[in-house]
This record gives sequence, C-alpha cells and structure tokens, in this order.
Amino acid sequence: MNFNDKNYKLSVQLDKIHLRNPTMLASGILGISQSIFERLYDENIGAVVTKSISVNPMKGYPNPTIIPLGGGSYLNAVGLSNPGVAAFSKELSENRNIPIMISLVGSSEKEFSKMVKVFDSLKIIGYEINLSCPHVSKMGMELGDDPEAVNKIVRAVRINTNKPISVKVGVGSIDVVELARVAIEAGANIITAINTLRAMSIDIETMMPVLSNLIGGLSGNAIKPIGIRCVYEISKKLQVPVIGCGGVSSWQDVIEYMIAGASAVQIGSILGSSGLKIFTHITKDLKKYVEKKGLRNISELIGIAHKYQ
Amino acid sequence: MNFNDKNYKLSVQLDKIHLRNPTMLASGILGISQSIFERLYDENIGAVVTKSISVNPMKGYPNPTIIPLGGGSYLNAVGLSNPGVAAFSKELSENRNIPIMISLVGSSEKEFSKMVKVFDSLKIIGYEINLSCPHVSKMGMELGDDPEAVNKIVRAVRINTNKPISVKVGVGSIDVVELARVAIEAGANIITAINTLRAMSIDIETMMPVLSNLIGGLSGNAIKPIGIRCVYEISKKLQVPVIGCGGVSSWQDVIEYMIAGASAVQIGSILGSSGLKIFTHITKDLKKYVEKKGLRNISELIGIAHKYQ
Amino acid sequence: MRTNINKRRIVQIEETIAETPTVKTLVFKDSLSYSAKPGQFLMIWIPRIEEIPMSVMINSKEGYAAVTIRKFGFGSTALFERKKGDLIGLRGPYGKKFTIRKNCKKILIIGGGTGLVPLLRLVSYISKKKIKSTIVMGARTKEEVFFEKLTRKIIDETGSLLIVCTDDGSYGIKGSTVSVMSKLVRDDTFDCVYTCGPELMMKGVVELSNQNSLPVQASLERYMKCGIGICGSCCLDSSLVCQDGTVFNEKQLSTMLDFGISYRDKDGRKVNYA
Amino acid sequence: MRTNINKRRIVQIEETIAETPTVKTLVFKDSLSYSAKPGQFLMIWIPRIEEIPMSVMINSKEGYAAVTIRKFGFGSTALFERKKGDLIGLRGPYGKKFTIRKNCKKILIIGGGTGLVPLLRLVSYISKKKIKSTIVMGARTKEEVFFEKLTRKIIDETGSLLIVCTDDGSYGIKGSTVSVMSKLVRDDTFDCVYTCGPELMMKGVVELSNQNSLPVQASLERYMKCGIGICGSCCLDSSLVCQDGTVFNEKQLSTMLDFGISYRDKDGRKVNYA
Ligand SMILES: Cc1cc2nc3c(=O)[nH]c(=O)nc-3n(C[C@H](O)[C@H](O)[C@H](O)COP(=O)(O)OP(=O)(O)OC[C@H]3O[C@@H](n4cnc5c(N)ncnc54)[C@H](O)[C@@H]3O)c2cc1C
Ligand SMILES: Cc1cc2nc3c(=O)[nH]c(=O)nc-3n(C[C@H](O)[C@H](O)[C@H](O)COP(=O)(O)OP(=O)(O)OC[C@H]3O[C@@H](n4cnc5c(N)ncnc54)[C@H](O)[C@@H]3O)c2cc1C
Ligand SMILES: Cc1cc2nc3c(=O)[nH]c(=O)nc-3n(C[C@H](O)[C@H](O)[C@H](O)COP(=O)(O)O)c2cc1C
Ligand SMILES: Cc1cc2nc3c(=O)[nH]c(=O)nc-3n(C[C@H](O)[C@H](O)[C@H](O)COP(=O)(O)O)c2cc1C
Ligand code: FES
Ligand code: FES
Repeated sequence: MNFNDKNYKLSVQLDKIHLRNPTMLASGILGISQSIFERLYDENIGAVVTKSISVNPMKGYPNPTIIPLGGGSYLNAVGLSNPGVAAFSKELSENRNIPIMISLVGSSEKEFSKMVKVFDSLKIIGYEINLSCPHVSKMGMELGDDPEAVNKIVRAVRINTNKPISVKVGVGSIDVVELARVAIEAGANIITAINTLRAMSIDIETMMPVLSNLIGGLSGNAIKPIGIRCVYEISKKLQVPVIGCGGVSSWQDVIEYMIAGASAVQIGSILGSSGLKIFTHITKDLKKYVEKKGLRNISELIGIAHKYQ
Repeated sequence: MNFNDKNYKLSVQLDKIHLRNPTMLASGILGISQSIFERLYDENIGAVVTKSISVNPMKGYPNPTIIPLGGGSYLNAVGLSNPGVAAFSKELSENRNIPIMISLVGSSEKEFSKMVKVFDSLKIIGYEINLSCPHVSKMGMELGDDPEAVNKIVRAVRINTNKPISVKVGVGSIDVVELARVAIEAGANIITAINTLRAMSIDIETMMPVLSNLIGGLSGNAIKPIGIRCVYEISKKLQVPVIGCGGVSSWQDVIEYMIAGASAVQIGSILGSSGLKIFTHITKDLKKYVEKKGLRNISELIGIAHKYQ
Repeated sequence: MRTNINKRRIVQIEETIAETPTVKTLVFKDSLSYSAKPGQFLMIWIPRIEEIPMSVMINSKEGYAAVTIRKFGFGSTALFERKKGDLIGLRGPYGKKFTIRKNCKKILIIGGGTGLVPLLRLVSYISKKKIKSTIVMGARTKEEVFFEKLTRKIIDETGSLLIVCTDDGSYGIKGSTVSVMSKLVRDDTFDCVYTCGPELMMKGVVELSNQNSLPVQASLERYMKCGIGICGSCCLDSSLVCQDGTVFNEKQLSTMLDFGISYRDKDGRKVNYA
Repeated sequence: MRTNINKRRIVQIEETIAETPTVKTLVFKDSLSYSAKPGQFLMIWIPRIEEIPMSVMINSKEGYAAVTIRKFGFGSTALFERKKGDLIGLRGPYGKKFTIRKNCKKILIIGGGTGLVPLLRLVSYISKKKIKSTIVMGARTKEEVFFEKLTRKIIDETGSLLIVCTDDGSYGIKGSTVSVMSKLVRDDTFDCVYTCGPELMMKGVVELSNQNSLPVQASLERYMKCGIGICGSCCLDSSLVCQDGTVFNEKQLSTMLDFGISYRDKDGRKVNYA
C-alpha cells in the first residue's frame, strides 16, 4: 500500500483485508444479490457484507418487518429471511472483484462449519458471524449472550477457514467488551459493533404492536451514540480492528466512528432515505476532509480518542 | 376512587400510590428544589421523582455533563451530583401536599438503610432505587448488574420503610426482566424502566470526546422504542406495576407506554425543549383522548398490548 | 417530505366496492394517497395480520384514495375481507411514477388484472391533459373484467378508446392483450406504451414495443418488505423495484436479465415464472 | 430553531483583547451569537477542560461575536488562556433577553465587572433605537475598569452618559454603583433600570428601584450545567435561571426569597452570599 499515492488516502486495512475506503454495507441491507453488490461497488463502496445466511433457506417473519420510525431511525424484525447456503453460494459463484464478506447465522457450531465449508471456495474477503440479531430465538443474540456458545462457534468457523473472521456483537445481556474478548480469544480477527437493540413500537390508534414479531431491533440515527461507545470501549480495551456500525448517515459519522476506534464502518438503515449513491457522496466527502486536514491516510484517525482519560 | 367522577378519568394507582394522572418527573431532571416541585405540581404533574440522592453530597463530573444531540435526544454524564441526605431532607421538610418520590443511590446496603431512616419521616409517597445509572462506578448500574447486590439493597430499603419502593432498571449487562424479578422478589413493589443507555459522542473538529466523563447515558427520543420494549416485557412477564420512562415527549407517547404495560410514565429530557408546561399540555390532551375513546379511566389502557402473541 | 410519507397513517375504510367476486376496492381518506402519482404504491398494514404493497387507486372524492385488492394469499384475503369502518394503516406513496414525454399525443395502455390500478390513475391524469389513449384491458374471462364502466366514465369525451379482451372470448375481443396490441400497433401510431399486469404479459408488451421501436414503460411487482430501499427483497437484477421502480422504461428493462424470467421468493431465492 | 442553537459549533479564536490583567475578550465568528439578544448567554466548551456559561459580548464585525472572561477558577482560567487560533465550542445563545417597553425614553444601566457584557449589548441596541441612557460602571479599583473606551464609542453622539465609579476612588467617582444610582434617581427621571453584576450589587439596585417605583430588570447568574432547563442546577426559588431568565423583572424578583441571599453550589446545596 503506497500511502503517498493520492488514491490510497482512504484505504484501510482490517486484519488481512485491504479496503479502498472504510465504507461497507451492513448485513441485512440489500444483501442477497450479486448484481446489487456490483452496483454498490460502482458507487464506490469499500466492501459489502451479505445478508446473514443460514444453512437452510428462511422465509423470515410476516410483514410488517421494517418500520421507519422517523428521524432516521428504524425498527425491524425481518426474522433473518435468507436464501440459505446452497442458493447463496450459487448467487456469489460468479463473483470476481467485489470485496464480499459473508454474514453467517446459525444455531449450532455444526451449522457454521457446514456453511464455511461450502463458502470458503468462493472469492470472498472473509466472514462476519452474526451473534447479535436480537429477535430470532436460538440464533444471533441468544448465542451471543452465552460465552461458551460464542467460543464454540468461532472455533468451528476458524477451523474451516484461513480467511479473516469478524464477530458481530450487540447490546445484549453480556458486556460487549467481554463478548468481543471471548470471540477474539476463540480466533476471530475483527469485531463488528453493533447490531440493533431490542425495541418495540405500538400503534396507539389500533392499540396494537406494529411488528408481526412484536419485538424487533432498533437501528439508524437513534443508536449511533451507543455504537460509538461500543466501538470506543472494544477498540480501546482489546486493541483489535473494529468495524463500526449503527446510525452512520454522513461522512461526519464515519469520522466520528474512526476517531472512536473503528477501522471501517458499515452503513445500513440510512439507505432507506439516501439510496445507494450515499457511498459515492460519503467517500467523496471523506477524501475532501482527509485532504483538508492534511492526513496522509484516513487511518491516522483510528482511535485518536483513546488518548483522553 | 370514584371512576365516574370526571376528574378521575386520568387517575392511576401504583401499588399503594394514587396519582391524579400518570405523568411524573423523571429522576435527575430539575429534581433538587421543593419550589420547583411545587411549580411542577401547579403544572398538573402527577408526581415528582427527586434527583438521586446519596448519603454525602456529590459534586458530580465537570462540565460538559449534558449534551443536546439534536432530534430530541440527549447524552449526559452528570455524575449523580446531589446535595446529600442531610441538606435534602431539610429541602423537603416543608413538603405538605406534593407527591414526591425520593430517588436513592448508593454503593452499599448500609448507605441505603441510612438514607431511608432519615427520609422516612418526611411526607413522601415512596422511594425509587436507582440501580441503573450507567456512568458512575460502584453505583447505579454496576450494582444493578449484580443480582446479589440488588437483592441486598432492596431488602435493606424494605426493612426500613412501609412506603412503596420502585426499583429503576436499565439496559445493562443483565436481562432487564431478570433484574426486575430479583428486585420484586426482594420486596420492591414497582419497577421503573428505563434509565439511560451507555453512549458516547465525539466532536470531529477537535477529535475529542465531548463529555468530561467520556461516556454517558443516552436519553430522549432515541431510546423510546427500547423503553417501550422493556416496559412491555417486564409488565407482561412479571405482572407488576411499571413506570415507563424514556423518550416521552407527547400524550401519544404516554398512551403508547400505557398500552405497553406502564401504569404511569416519567418525563425527563424533553423538558429541555418543551419547558415545564409540557405537563399541563399532556394531561389536557390525555383527558381529551380518554374522553374521545370513551374510557371510564385511563388505566383501562394499561397492558392492552399484552394480548397479542 | 420523506418523513411525511413514511409516517404511518391509520385510516378508516369508508366504502367498499365489489369489482368481481375476488376483487374489491376499499376507499379511505388520505391526502398523501390522494395526490399520489400514477404508478406509485402504498404499504398497507392490516393490523396484526400483514403489510402488503398496493398500488394507489383513484377515487372521485377530493382527498380520498383507494386500493383494489385481488383476494390471493393470506394478507390480501384479510384485506379483501375488511369492512366499512375497519381500520388499516398506510405508509407511502412510494416509487417512481409513469412519465410522459412533452410532445406525446397518443398513447397505448395495456393492462391486466389489478395491474389496471396504476394505469387508471394514469388514464385519469392524461385525460385532464387532453392526451388521447387506447386502453386495452385484458382478463381471462367475463367475470374477471372490472373497471370497465369507471374507465369509460373517465375517458368519456376525451376521444380515447377502450378495448376489452378475454382469453376465452366470453366478453369483448377474444384473445390476449398482446395479440390485441400487435394489431393496434400495426394499424395505428402511438408515441408510447404503458403497461402493468402479470409479468409474462408485460414481457410480451415490452418485446412487441421494442420490435416496433415504441418507447414503453412497465410497472413491475416484486416481493416487498420495506418499500424504501433497505431490505433488498424487491431486487431485480441491479434494480430495487420499490425505489428505482416500480416503473421502468425500455432502456432499463433491456438490461434486466430476470425480467419475465424469474423473481425472488420470500427467502430471496430465485424462482422461474411458470 | 432550537435544534439550531443546540448544535455545537466549533469556532476559532480570531482575536484576543486584554481588558485588564484578569479580564480578556475572545473574538470569534458565529452568526447565531452575532444576532444574540441583549442578556443572552452561550455555553462555551473548552475542549477536554470545562463548559461554562458566558454572556455574549458584542463585536464590531458583522457575523462576529465575543466572550469576555474574568479569570476565576479552573474553567474560566483555561478559557482566559486560550490564544488566537485555538478552538472552542459554542452552543446557544440561550435565555431571555432584556425587554424595553414601547414608550421608554431614558434608561438607567448599572453594571459591575463582567456583568457589563450583556449590558453593552443592550447599550449598543438602544443606541440604534435612539433611546438615551445613563450608564454606571463600577469597579473596585482603577485597574479593574474596562470597556470604558468601547462604551464611549458606542454612545458617542447619542446623548447618553457614562459614569465610572470605583470603590477606592482611584478612578472616576468614589463609591459603589448603588450609591451613585441613589443620587441619579433623586436628581433625574428614568423609565427603567437594567442591571448585571455581582448579586449583592444587583440586590441593592433592585431595592433602590423598588423604593423609587422604577421598573427594573436584572440578569442573574447561577451554576449551570445544561443551560436548557433539564438539570435544575440553576434553580432560584421556583425559577430556572437558564430558561426563565437570566433576565428577570421587578415582579419576578420580588417573589424570589433567595435572591441576594443564597445560591446553590455544584452539588445543589444552598450557600449564603457572604
Ligand atoms: C408495487 C406493488 C403494487 C401492487 N399492487 C397491487 C394492487 O393494486 N392490487 C393487488 O391486488 N395486488 C397488488 N400487488 C400484489 C400484492 O402486494 C400481493 O398480491 C399481496 O402482497 C399478496 O399477499 P398475500 O399475503 O395475500 O400473499 P402470500 O400468501 O403471503 O404470498 C403469495 C404471493 O403473493 C406475493 N406477495 C406476498 N407478499 C408480498 C409482498 N409483501 N410484496 C409483494 N408481493 C407479495 C408473492 O408473489 C407471494 O409469493 C402489488 C404488488 C406490488 C409489489
Ligand atoms: C448566564 C451566565 C453568564 C455569565 N457570563 C459571564 C461572562 O460574560 N464573563 C465571565 O467572566 N463570567 C461569566 N459568568 C460566570 C462564569 O460562568 C463563571 O465564572 C465560570 O463558570 C467559572 O468557572 P470556573 O471553572 O473558572 O470556576 P470553578 O473553579 O469551577 O468554580 C468557581 C465558581 O464559579 C462559578 N461557576 C463555575 N462553573 C459554573 C457554571 N457552569 N455555571 C455558572 N457558574 C459557574 C460558581 O460560582 C463556582 O462556585 C456567567 C455565568 C452565567 C450563569
Ligand atoms: C432491515 C434490517 C435487516 C437486518 N438484517 C441483519 C442481518 O441479517 N444480519 C446482521 O448481522 N445484521 C442485520 N441488521 C443489522 C444491521 O446490519 C446493522 O447492524 C444495524 O442496522 C445498525 O446499523 P444502521 O444503523 O446503519 O442500520 C439488519 C438491520 C436492518 C435494518
Ligand atoms: C441530565 C440527566 C440526569 C439524570 N439523572 C438521573 C438520576 O440522578 N437518577 C436516575 O435514576 N436517573 C437519572 N437520569 C435518567 C432519567 O431519569 C431517565 O431515566 C432518562 O433520562 C430517560 O428518560 P427521558 O428520555 O425522558 O429523559 C438522568 C437523565 C438526564 C438526562
Ligand atoms: S422492498 Fe425493501 S428494498 Fe425494496
Ligand atoms: S442550567 Fe440546567 S436547568 Fe438551568
């Protein structure tokens, strides 16, 4: 990587992964189509994370599954709908140059092993293990809240791949730093923080909960300060590469996450108001900022806030 | 209580506490002055909760301690500044008719006993035990995350008073329903949910965290869907009176909390944009709603959402 | 503006109109839907049952709009069964509209089934603009023809033409809309073609238009959860039908390898059209 | 609007003016502060050190404003030591302004120390409105007098009068602002009195105004954390100084039992004024 080259001002390194810029697509957002991934890449995205994939296809919950709450915040209980490992490995089979990270979800270490064995021959940059989806039982957060399960699952993935592994953590009933520590000790290379937070919305006219699943996950603007806090704590205490996620909607948010300690950021819900071109806008603005501040490379910002006590 | 009397359309019952309407002042908001409590009562508030009081006076953290984040959300790390038990019992000594609930904070069961012994002779309606302040070490959430400590503290308070006790819970590293259960089993009568969530804000111009304490608690609009979820889960699973708190800024929010299972609600951060008269506005609008819906009393709404699976 | 359309409104059904035994129109008051553009859709919440996308149907009363539902699966059947006075939730209108080029004088409209809904809003719109149209309405059989009277009323005195056709010939011309269209484009000239209906029908319309070098716009349907470009369930090649569509023009359509070939199921797997 | 003023702006100090050895003015560009009303204040963030309330000082350049700090404790000393080019954060302006009744022709302004800051904005405002004023500036001693030249410049050609007094008589009239005021109200007539400065001084000014049946407005100070009516640390009897004030009139002041008697410390306990 030549930091003097102008084009590399935005490039970042996450374990063995080299990205042309720190923006990534968050899992579960537009994440099931190779054609969409290619379009996002044309919009200058750094990398994409796929929808969380399970061994078998999942239909997810009935609608409503996604509620725009206003003010850039969203509530969802999609129920991890996804095409399953067979169809999805076919979907990605033609991938050549898109930096794709596959998000995995499952209910036992066996399931994870099985998926990695299939996916590992694809041209992908790594895996993200979703241990933090807050609204599907026996998957996601229910495992993430159990350190023993986390340990087993991460090991199962580690054994089957040499590619970088990120573990996606959330605000559940175990301290986020503790969860990240267990994941890293089990062989994860990166931590993604954070997933959505368990939340609910009730319509007062009909007096009924809106999500079909009653409870879902809060994302977007509302959770940004919580995401910043988690990234700060994890990166400061564990000194591992962290991907920030939660409420990013502008280049300023990217910078804030990086100063907090993120090496890259994922962008999700905001696409509901900005469209895919937000990646082009943000990367353009990041470049301007980096030049204005006279940085050789944007990574100089990572974790600057750690020095304050 | 005569439910046919028009004036009682908004009255609610919380364990032994009877309130003329379900609006309360959240702890830490304007909560140190008897004169302010009286003014709030003139603004038709149902009851006030004081700032969390500790045995000794606490200065709190240096400023900035409170940050308006925009969009009706706030971040604070006040550091539990309070005048301490001696000065505060003097402050309340003249209270005659204001329904005041004293919020207590401490680091050991001894401290809580000590305070209750002093406060119990005052004219107050009960106590709220703050086991959820997320940004002061050895107090608040650090205790709330430890079921054994919760049990001891609640018992210590219970032994020294016959007045109703509410335990204020938050989103920490123990499941909120579990924490509530421990509190109730130890003798609490009511649960207040929720406190602020650990969060952080970094200024990207100076690249510095804004709060002097670095990390603080997120409140206001952002956390409402999380508060609704916690109230729903606690009231549905434990069937105890719950006071909803978090992001209430309108009569609609009060109704949503009540449908979720709250018997009353606390209002905090929004005062930063609405002023004290919000209690008059909300109670007026609640009355209109209750009349429009043809309810005999607003309590008919409590927990209506529980019936959906 | 966006916040506005995303905010869920709860409306009361003020009128129900049985179009056929399996198609019903529900009328409600909602100013945002009233001023929806031709081609736009709503996400309709049937409380505690489902949320499904529905094109915005026109209604004659100011400030009012409607949806016209074909009873189909779980959600649409529940909506179909809603009665006057029942509450439903709305968000939207979402999606791009049918666009009409400036010097467009005569257009051809080909619709089938509930695909007529967005097309009627278009017809109503162009009737006010004094643009002439030929409208082809297709159905399998006589019982499934609906909106005929309403359409005649809208185009009354505009010089536009309505042609009804049924597959079995039990009403109107016998034959498919595509076969009717092939005759029309041979005998007459049009500036643009607009279509909505079963995808295989639209595929035929688009191919025929391309063969005749006619600009064409089609309003497509895909499985939708969010309606606002987040979930990706509506993706069709590199497009999001909810945001980039639902209306696509001949240029966009020509790049869509899956158009008329396959769609994605609720779990995101591709399924071929029968 | 509110969102606007609450949003933290980071500004660069573009000029520093030493007023006395312990009082300094820092000039910066900020359009919201530039158009602050007389009596309003800012919450000034000294990054990683403190955030403190400061009245908005006027500046002659369009779009600019300033703060004038007396070096005092930890935060104010840090701010005092900021240099040209340093960054500080601002939010606000907050609080109610000094109000001027319609047919007000001549006013009396009594200020001490940095209490002059909001009063100068008032003087500047009334000078444009052609309202005459008599301004009394008090200090303990000659070295502590500041803003004299600036004030003369503002009132130049307005017919207003500036009187400087010092406790020790080392400059201007010997005596306190209150003693000067007592002579002024005996010999002249005023429509209203405005004051800001040490609370005990203001207490004297208010009492004297009441005795002479003069309307009076005082800008008070209390310990402030939020500045927006959340924390309650600024409470004075049943008022929140940050929101209901900082400017209070004679009617409001008359109900404040603690005015001039006690204030609340950082922990909320009441402390009596010496
Ligand atoms: C933009 C748009 C506009 C539409 N306008 C109309 C209209 O005006 N009138 C009308 O009758 N129908 C319309 N539809 C189709 C209508 O949304 C589906 O028929 C309806 O959602 C079926 O739901 P269900 O629960 O009855 O079906 P299910 O039993 O759940 O599923 C059966 C099939 O219905 C379709 N479907 C189910 N849910 C959805 C969904 N959320 N989004 C898209 N398709 C779905 C799928 O093809 C699915 O395989 C429109 C669809 C779209 C995308
Ligand atoms: C509305 C308002 C306008 C003001 N305008 C000016 C001005 O224009 N120029 C000026 O020099 N000073 C002004 N002050 C006073 C100034 O805010 C304090 O002198 C300053 O905050 C002291 O901070 P410190 O850290 O140096 O003091 P510390 O050493 O922390 O404390 C010493 C004393 O300073 C006061 N103080 C400290 N922090 C605050 C606070 N957050 N809010 C209020 N008082 C505090 C208290 O009396 C405290 O006991 C104003 C105060 C208020 C409330
Ligand atoms: C509709 C939706 C679906 C999601 N699905 C997944 C998922 O499958 N796997 C996962 O790890 N996270 C999922 N998430 C969480 C996001 O990846 C992300 O962590 C969260 O939304 C916070 O980021 P944001 O505020 O930018 O949206 C989903 C979020 C949304 C809104
Ligand atoms: C400035 C501030 C101070 C607070 N202090 C306390 C406190 O002392 N004790 C406590 O239990 N909660 C405290 N809280 C939390 C509130 O009582 C409340 O739980 C939280 O703010 C959510 O409600 P809201 O969204 O209406 O503000 C404080 C909140 C704020 C904003
Ligand atoms: S329906 Fe969700 S992206 Fe189109
Ligand atoms: S400073 Fe917080 S209420 Fe006034």
